[in-house]
Amino acid sequence: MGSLEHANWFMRVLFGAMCAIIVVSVLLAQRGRQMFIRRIPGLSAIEEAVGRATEMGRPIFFSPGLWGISIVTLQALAILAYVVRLAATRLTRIIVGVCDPTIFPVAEESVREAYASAGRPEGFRPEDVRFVSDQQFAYALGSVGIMSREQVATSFFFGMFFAEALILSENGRALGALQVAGCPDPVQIPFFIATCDYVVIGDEYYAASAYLTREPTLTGSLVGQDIVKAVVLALIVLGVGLATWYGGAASEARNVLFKLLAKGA
Amino acid sequence: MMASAPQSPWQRLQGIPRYYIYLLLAAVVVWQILFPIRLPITPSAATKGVFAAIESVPDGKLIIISADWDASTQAETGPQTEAIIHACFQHHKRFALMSLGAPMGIKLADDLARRVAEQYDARYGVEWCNWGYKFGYDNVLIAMAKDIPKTIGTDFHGAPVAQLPMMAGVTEISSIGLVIEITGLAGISEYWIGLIQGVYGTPFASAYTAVMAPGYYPFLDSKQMKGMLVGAKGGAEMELLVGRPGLGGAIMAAQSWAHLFIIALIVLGNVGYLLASASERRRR
Amino acid sequence: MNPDALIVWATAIATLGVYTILYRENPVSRLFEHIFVGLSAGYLIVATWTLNLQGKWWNPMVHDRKWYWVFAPIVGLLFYFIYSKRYLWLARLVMGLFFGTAAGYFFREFFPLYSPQVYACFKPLRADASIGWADVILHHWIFVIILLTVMSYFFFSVPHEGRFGRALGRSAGLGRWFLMIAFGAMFGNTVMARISLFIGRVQFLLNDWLIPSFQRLGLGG
Amino acid sequence: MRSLFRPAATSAALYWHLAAAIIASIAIIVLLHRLLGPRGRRWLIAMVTLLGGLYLGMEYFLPVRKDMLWPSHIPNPNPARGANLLSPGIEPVGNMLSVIGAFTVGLGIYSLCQVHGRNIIRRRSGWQNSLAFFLSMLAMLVFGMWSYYLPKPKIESPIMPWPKATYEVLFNGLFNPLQAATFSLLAFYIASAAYRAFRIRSAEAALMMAAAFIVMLGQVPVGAWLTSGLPTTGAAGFFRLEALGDWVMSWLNTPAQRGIVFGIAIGGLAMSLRIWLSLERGTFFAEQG
Repeated sequence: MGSLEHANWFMRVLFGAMCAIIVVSVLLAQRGRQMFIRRIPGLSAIEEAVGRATEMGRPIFFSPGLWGISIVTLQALAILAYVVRLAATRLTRIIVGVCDPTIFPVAEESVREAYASAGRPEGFRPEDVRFVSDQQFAYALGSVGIMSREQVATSFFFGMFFAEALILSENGRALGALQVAGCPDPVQIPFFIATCDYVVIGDEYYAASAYLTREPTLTGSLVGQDIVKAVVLALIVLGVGLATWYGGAASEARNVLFKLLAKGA
Repeated sequence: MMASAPQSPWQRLQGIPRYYIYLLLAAVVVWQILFPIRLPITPSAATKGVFAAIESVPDGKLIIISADWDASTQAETGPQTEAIIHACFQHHKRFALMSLGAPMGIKLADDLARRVAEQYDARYGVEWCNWGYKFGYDNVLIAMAKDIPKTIGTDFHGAPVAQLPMMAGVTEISSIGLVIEITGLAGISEYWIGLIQGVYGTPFASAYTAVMAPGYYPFLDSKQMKGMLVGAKGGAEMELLVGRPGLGGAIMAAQSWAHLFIIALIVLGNVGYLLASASERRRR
Repeated sequence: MNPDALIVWATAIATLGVYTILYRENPVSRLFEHIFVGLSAGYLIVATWTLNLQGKWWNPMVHDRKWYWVFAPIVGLLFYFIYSKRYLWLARLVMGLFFGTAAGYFFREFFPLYSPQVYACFKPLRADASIGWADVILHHWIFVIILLTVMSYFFFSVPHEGRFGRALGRSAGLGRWFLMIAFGAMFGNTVMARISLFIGRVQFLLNDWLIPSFQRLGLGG
Repeated sequence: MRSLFRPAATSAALYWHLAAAIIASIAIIVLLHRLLGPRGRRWLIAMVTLLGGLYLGMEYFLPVRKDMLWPSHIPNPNPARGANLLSPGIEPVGNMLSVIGAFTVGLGIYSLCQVHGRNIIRRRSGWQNSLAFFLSMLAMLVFGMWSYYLPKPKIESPIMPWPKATYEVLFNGLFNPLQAATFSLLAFYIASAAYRAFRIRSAEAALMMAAAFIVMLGQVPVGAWLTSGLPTTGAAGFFRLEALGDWVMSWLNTPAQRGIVFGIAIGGLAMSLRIWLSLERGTFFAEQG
């Protein structure tokens, strides 16, 4: 295998092009270009799930996953902000169980902000954003405890989850909560499918904020993502074509591709 | 819904209360642990890959066994680690234990290694050593690639690693012939692959709990990983390859019956579903 | 003092205490939940000091006299301004720093993690000296078809109408089926790991706790 | 620059340096707070975000040289690896970030104490559990630190001083077993989840079930035994359950996962860009600077 300690020229160009496509698409959308997003059932369910808690007059539980400040968790917090804004206008309480100490201040801050932007800053209760534990299973058990003592009507699991996913969602199901989950890592998705009412799969997770808020910046970014995906798809088709044409073993064409993709500077 | 309506036996097959499932599962496992019915095992290609990777480490180079597991996954990772250590000693490969993600697990791995080392008369510091738990994941790996003795500092017992006989000549990542990650924690392998294997081309193999393994098949396919032990099954297969049948095999007996129990549950649920919907149709 | 006997008994009681949650959340499981959360909070403080701050911060600053490490807690303590309305922006400043580095780390991992996987998708679709037609179809064809249909499922901005759109829609539908197969496979593959965990606990309860305890009572001989 | 950040020569000098650094930092913070209006603050936050990501990204993407740090003439301290001018900082920056992040632990602990302290003061139902929380936390903290600072014994012995023994009981008798026991609950949950989820109500569910069945049987010796009548080689060998399970895992599961992962990679890239360039306006800090 090659060395990928630093990028090679091909990676620099590819990366630059990918970034440029996304940023240009964002800028176009901000200038007012209309963009289409298809229906994503798991995400459409978020409003229904909040509505259920409102009807039943019981709180919502939201878990932003196990990771600290990372891209995955920031996306989870973006979804959280949307859910809080929905819940705030309907006077529904939402409890956030946090696992990583570095994400705790960020979660608290974005929940407070979401209440403020929904026009109900007084609705924010600091004790509803709770640090539960940084230990995976203490977090799981603590969160199950919160869910059952507060008799939550709805629970959301968005972020990076590992084995605790099934502990959280199976107990939530036994409580009769309506559950919506999303995790970029495919490994826990089967268990969410078995226990939750709606599941957001793979890239739908990153499409969530665009889909929910329809903000131009985000929809633009989503369209840009699709174009980049098409570029990757084309690259794969090209690679498969070359491999088929020249044969699988150590051919010249394959070596060239290998140098470009699997060997850095 | 129709909770108060009298249920047909078919409907009842679809709604076995959880408690019964839990109790029966526990009973099956306890029965097999006490009186196991052993069954034959054949090693898979992924397991053979790990074995071959250990065999093919050049003599001058060191193997790093990153034991990132603790009591919670010991039933799977313990037998895996033990079998891997057997393989190292049998092929006279020197190895260093370390841990990036399990501060409380490294002691368990140390006990294991010590026990196995006695069987081969291997001395600590010469044939094997334990670098202990090192905090900082990616930072440790980035630093270690450039300077191993400085980054590791002291071993598990607090002695400077640079003074261990087997560490003579070990400077940076090119002194390492193979990294074996044994873990139930997702994400650590990505550090090894992203920062060590992918960057410096150091061979990498792994042993995972069965739950994690599916996520890592792509790395096996892309040859970023030489081999992989999958759960207790991988442990049992490795035990077979090193000729030391042990705990892994006994655990497989309980596994077999627990799997059969779950399969039977799924079949019952579906039979109930099919018959209930058939009788429903007839009533209409 | 030798704590071994106490450890065995504490382990057994804690394990059984947690298992009561299988019936439902109850006073016993609640007690152990709080003990667990408390212990891990205490351990978090201990570990933060012994495994991180002492070696990385205190020793360099005090023993190596690298005085500039004093800036780390000053920046870190800015997080605490989330509780102040006036100085809130300072907390956001340090959060901004972490957001930026989170993005930076993602940029760094992008190629090492993913580009070898792209390369590994380049499977030849015809037989040659090294591989026969049966294997090409069973392995490579299926691989490429699943990969492309699954990727097509994740295009969000193309309406599934019109000639191209309908074709994409069909491909996406097929992709979803393949996803379900993969999820089923992952589920099935996990069962063993989960059963293993319970086997581990049963082994402890039987071999380390119950059987020796009975023997000590002179029951098991 | 380099001379400014030299370690202090003596302990006394260290204290002066520390005091000066603290005072200077506070002065800078107060000054920034006074001088910057809402727009200036927003700009500064965006700048810090940009620089944080820029440094880490640039180090990866800039060209490297082996003999010296590209593009300077400073010799590369480790000529075996390519490096550029930014490379020597990667490790210290990582350390610095993890130390800074470690100071958030106090916030988490404060949150826990707030919730449980209130339970106890107001005698809410279940306050005894909150008391148990405090006792376990304090016990772990006190005995954890105590046994950490006890002098290490020369020879390993099962007889240990009582604070160390207490810590062992807390750690190996409660903390670890609680983790293992909670983790092992999954054995039961996976059984009931499988029973409930795998019904052939739809084509999707049926496919999921079929794949799960094959892989489950392929995993255990029982599966191998069921199809042991088939030959190990040739076309029929493909249908031996252990081979079929492997095939499902590596040729049906792998490409599907890779399809997901490529999407995730690009979605994450877009999210990173939005965060890095502070385009994600309105999500995190909408209102004030």
